[in-house]
Amino acid sequence: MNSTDFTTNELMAVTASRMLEDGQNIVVGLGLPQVATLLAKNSHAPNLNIIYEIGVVNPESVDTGVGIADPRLWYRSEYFTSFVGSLGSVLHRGLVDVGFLGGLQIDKFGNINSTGIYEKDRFRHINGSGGAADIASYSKKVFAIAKHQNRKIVELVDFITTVGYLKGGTSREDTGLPKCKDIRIITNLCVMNFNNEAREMQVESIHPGVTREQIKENTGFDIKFDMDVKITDLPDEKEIYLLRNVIDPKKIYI
Amino acid sequence: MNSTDFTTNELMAVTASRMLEDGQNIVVGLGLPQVATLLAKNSHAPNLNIIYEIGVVNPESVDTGVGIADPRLWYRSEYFTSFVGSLGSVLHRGLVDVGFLGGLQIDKFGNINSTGIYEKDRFRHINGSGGAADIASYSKKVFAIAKHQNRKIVELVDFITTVGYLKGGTSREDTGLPKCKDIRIITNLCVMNFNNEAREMQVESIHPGVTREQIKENTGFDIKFDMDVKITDLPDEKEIYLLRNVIDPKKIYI
Amino acid sequence: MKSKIMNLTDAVREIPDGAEIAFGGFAITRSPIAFFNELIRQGKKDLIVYQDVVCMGTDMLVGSGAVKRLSYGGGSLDRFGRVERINDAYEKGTIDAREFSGLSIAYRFLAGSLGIPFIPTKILLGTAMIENLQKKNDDSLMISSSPFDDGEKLVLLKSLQPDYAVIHAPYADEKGNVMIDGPVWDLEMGKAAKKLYVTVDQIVSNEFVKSHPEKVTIPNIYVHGIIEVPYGAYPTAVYKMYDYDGDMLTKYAKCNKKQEEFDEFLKYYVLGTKDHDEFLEKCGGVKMLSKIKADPVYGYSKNWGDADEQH
Amino acid sequence: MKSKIMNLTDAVREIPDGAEIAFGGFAITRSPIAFFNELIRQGKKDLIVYQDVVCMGTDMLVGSGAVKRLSYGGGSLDRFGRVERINDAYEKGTIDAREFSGLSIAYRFLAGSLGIPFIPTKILLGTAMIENLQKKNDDSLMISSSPFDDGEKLVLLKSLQPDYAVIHAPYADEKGNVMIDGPVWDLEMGKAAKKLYVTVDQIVSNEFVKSHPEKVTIPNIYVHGIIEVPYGAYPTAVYKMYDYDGDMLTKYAKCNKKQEEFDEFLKYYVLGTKDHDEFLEKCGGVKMLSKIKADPVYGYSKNWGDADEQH
Repeated sequence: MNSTDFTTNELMAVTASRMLEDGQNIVVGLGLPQVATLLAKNSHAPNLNIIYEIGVVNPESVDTGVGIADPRLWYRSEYFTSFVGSLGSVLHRGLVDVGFLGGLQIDKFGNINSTGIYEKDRFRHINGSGGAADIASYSKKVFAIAKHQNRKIVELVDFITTVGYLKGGTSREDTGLPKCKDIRIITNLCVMNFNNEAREMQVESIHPGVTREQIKENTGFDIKFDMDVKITDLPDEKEIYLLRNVIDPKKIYI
Repeated sequence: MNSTDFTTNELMAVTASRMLEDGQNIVVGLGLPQVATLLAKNSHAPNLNIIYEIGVVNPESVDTGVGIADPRLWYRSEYFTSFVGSLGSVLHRGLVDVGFLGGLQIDKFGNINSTGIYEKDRFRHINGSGGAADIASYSKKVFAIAKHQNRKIVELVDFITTVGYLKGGTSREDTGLPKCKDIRIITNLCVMNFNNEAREMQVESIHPGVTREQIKENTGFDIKFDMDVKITDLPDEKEIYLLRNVIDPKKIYI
Repeated sequence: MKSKIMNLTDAVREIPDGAEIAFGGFAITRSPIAFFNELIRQGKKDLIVYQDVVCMGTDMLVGSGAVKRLSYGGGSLDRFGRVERINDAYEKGTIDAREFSGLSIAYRFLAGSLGIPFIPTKILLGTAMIENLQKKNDDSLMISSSPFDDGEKLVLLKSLQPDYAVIHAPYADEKGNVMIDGPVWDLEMGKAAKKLYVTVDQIVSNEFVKSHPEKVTIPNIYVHGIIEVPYGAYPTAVYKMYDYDGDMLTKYAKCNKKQEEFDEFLKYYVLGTKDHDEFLEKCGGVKMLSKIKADPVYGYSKNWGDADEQH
Repeated sequence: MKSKIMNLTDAVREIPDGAEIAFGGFAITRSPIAFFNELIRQGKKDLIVYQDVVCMGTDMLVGSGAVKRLSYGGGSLDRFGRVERINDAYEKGTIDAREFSGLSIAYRFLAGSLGIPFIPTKILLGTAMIENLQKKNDDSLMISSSPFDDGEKLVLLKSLQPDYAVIHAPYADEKGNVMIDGPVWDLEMGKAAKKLYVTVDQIVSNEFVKSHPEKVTIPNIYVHGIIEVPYGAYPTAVYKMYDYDGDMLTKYAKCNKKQEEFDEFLKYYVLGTKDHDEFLEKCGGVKMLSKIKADPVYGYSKNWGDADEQH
């Protein structure tokens, strides 16, 4: 399969999907994160436990919903509970392996803003945390999918809604927060991690056909590249088939 | 109705029953407390909420059980929950009006022992607390039914399983415990309360035909009598009918 | 049997101006719209509002000018749009908006429901929310260290037992035993409130409750009033009863962007109707109700295709 | 689909001597007897046991000499008798018995299930239990004062996440979604445990779970192993499945008064059987099973009259 056979969104979904391991407990939001999680569940990780913060576990939706408050997303669930049941007794209990988030802005140290943006001396409020702040604090790993634009991948977010590595180094642990093993950002250009001592964003793999210059131009600060930066693996035919025919046949997110 | 028309157990059940007010939330154990509660619910207090600590709310049993772990006591319940749901979110939440208990020994200050007894230098362990200690700490009122014997109504219990007024006066509040408005002990001889400044047991009403001397003889310390001690009101015909025909037709407890 | 059934007007009259009140609902689901509308009709003022994730009704309430302070964990109208009346009031400072995370509000309600004074946690540490709360001297949390493990930093979230709370549920009996299908995110809030009002689509018999105790999510012990309002959450969804009305939500999400257009919406749909039945009539009446009827297997409407085709 | 199904022998082999283990069950209901019997057969030693209200199985385990320390909230065999093997070991000091109240143990499990370090309360204050625990330097609680309200005295109950836990349930699917009818007193314990084993009377399909999600009390997230043991709680009751066997409980409550007679009971019924099926055969086999079958309406057996007629 060559690079013309899939879209960038498909590549992002496949790349994120492959980061999930079978049997993990995932708290996931709507959109590409959900598409990636469902792809994993339908391919290499059939025993993922998918949890929505609203109190829904392991649904098998057949219709696309507008958000986790949409009953379309609750069809054929195995368990219903409360915020305390999902974010408390699962997440805060330490049982979430991966928190899968979106966000308005992500900064150099993996902090995410989903609250609002400064526009000409005015703070424009968008959504706020919901469970995102809690998920970023207590998940063992945090993955996020974002558009790679220099106003979205920034030096410092306008508002720390959900914590990454704060100011880098050991600052997260110093603040008293639980450790986070791994933060990965999957964009339309590359995959980034924070696996260095400074806990500073670095490119770990570049999507096929993308140049380092493109990444630099679209990042709001001077982005680092991992020593052995790779080319992102290509999707295989089965994954593309599943995305197009099973996971998102109506192309809502892909 | 005159005193030969009812048994002492029936009088105790009726007396206790009349202390319950409609709409109250009651945590209740097996035996005469349960009989009294059911009598109240079937007569003047149809809206009592009856709660068993095991996690059962408002059952309507038709067969007699051996304890609150007996499914016979759960028939036609309105709600099932956990220990945390009953003793936590109802009792500890402050929603229990009356905790209705039994016990091996009750002392001068209303402390109850349901754990064990000293017998010739040996502590004989019987049952322990279960939820009783919690119920006595957080119920607004505590009622107990007991046999009036001088080894059961004592100066000082062998073991404080459930707190009454501790050492009397303000000692309960001083210990940091929530206040308890009222403790009433219903025995086969009389009804006792602690409604004086010393929070010391005093007889409030004497059952018909019982003498002060009988009470004194059967109490393990020098029991006080309320200034205006009364004769316990007689059961009425309807109550006796209900006890014999509806509440305990097989005379298990009565 | 003592009935806890009230009518909506009387129930809302019990809420004084300046009351502390919590709401259930989440974005476009189980938002107690009928209660919100009546609060707006009765012109309540200076309300102190608590909600985990806000919903359409909260946005309308804030837009109507009834709210003085809002403690919340964020929220939206899902893909229909944003809670722009709340966002606008936040930005302009016309309400005292205090943002938490979802779990921090939920844990405060949990503490309230358990009668414990506070819950120790590590959530909120490092966030801008906790900074802002501290700037406002919000008394609902305290940074402390664990008495068990030396030096471990903790956030102590103070118990919250709101004076009033409102949730919407599909069913309850007249005693106040409440049944909710699907997720029950607002459960601990309901148990924490001092006076809990539940609007329900339908009153069922106590016999039904006793036949299905596993469906009772909030027993009558916690309930102050049951208010029967058919389609009381419309235009938001009630799982297994009716779907959200995408057309109406789209309309709302357009008009809530500007105060003037929002005011027109409110004037026509809320202030211009005397009760929820009239509101439903203006929103499309019988035909609309048929459109949103939930499929008994799926729990939402299968009549009108996927969400993407709706708007 | 990954299966969590294990066989009983293998599951019990995973519990090492000296393990910290919590049990569900309450007196004569849902006591995981098959698991207890197998622990006894395998000759476990020095177990550190936690249970809210103890049950028949715990009494047998203590009587067999497997327990070193027992932290519990009391218990009995209801009107059948007392947990005399536990009482005897308490009195003689052959186990380190640490008594709590029902809620204090439940709150410790709740804290464990929520991942919070402790729960602040006022329970246990003034009791002989807290005095005795302090004498033993038990580290599960601390008397402190509230940082919010000056001077208010609090008992901080430390979180408990036992390494192993066992409960009995009527149903689970192979993924580990557990269904329990009636009260679920042991719910928070199950969610707090690091490795939760659930013995079930019957494995059901995942399809059944998805058709009745409201019946799932413990989702698979918390479950380490599912062990199918028909009548695994016998002679204690499982609501809506089978009743307790009053004859057998009466027999047990007679023999548990003296160690010698208890040892005979154990030798014949437990050590003298290789598995739960053999145990059931010795206890009366098919005829007994028919006797205890639960009536589908009442949830217990209507065959053999009221409790008072049984013993």
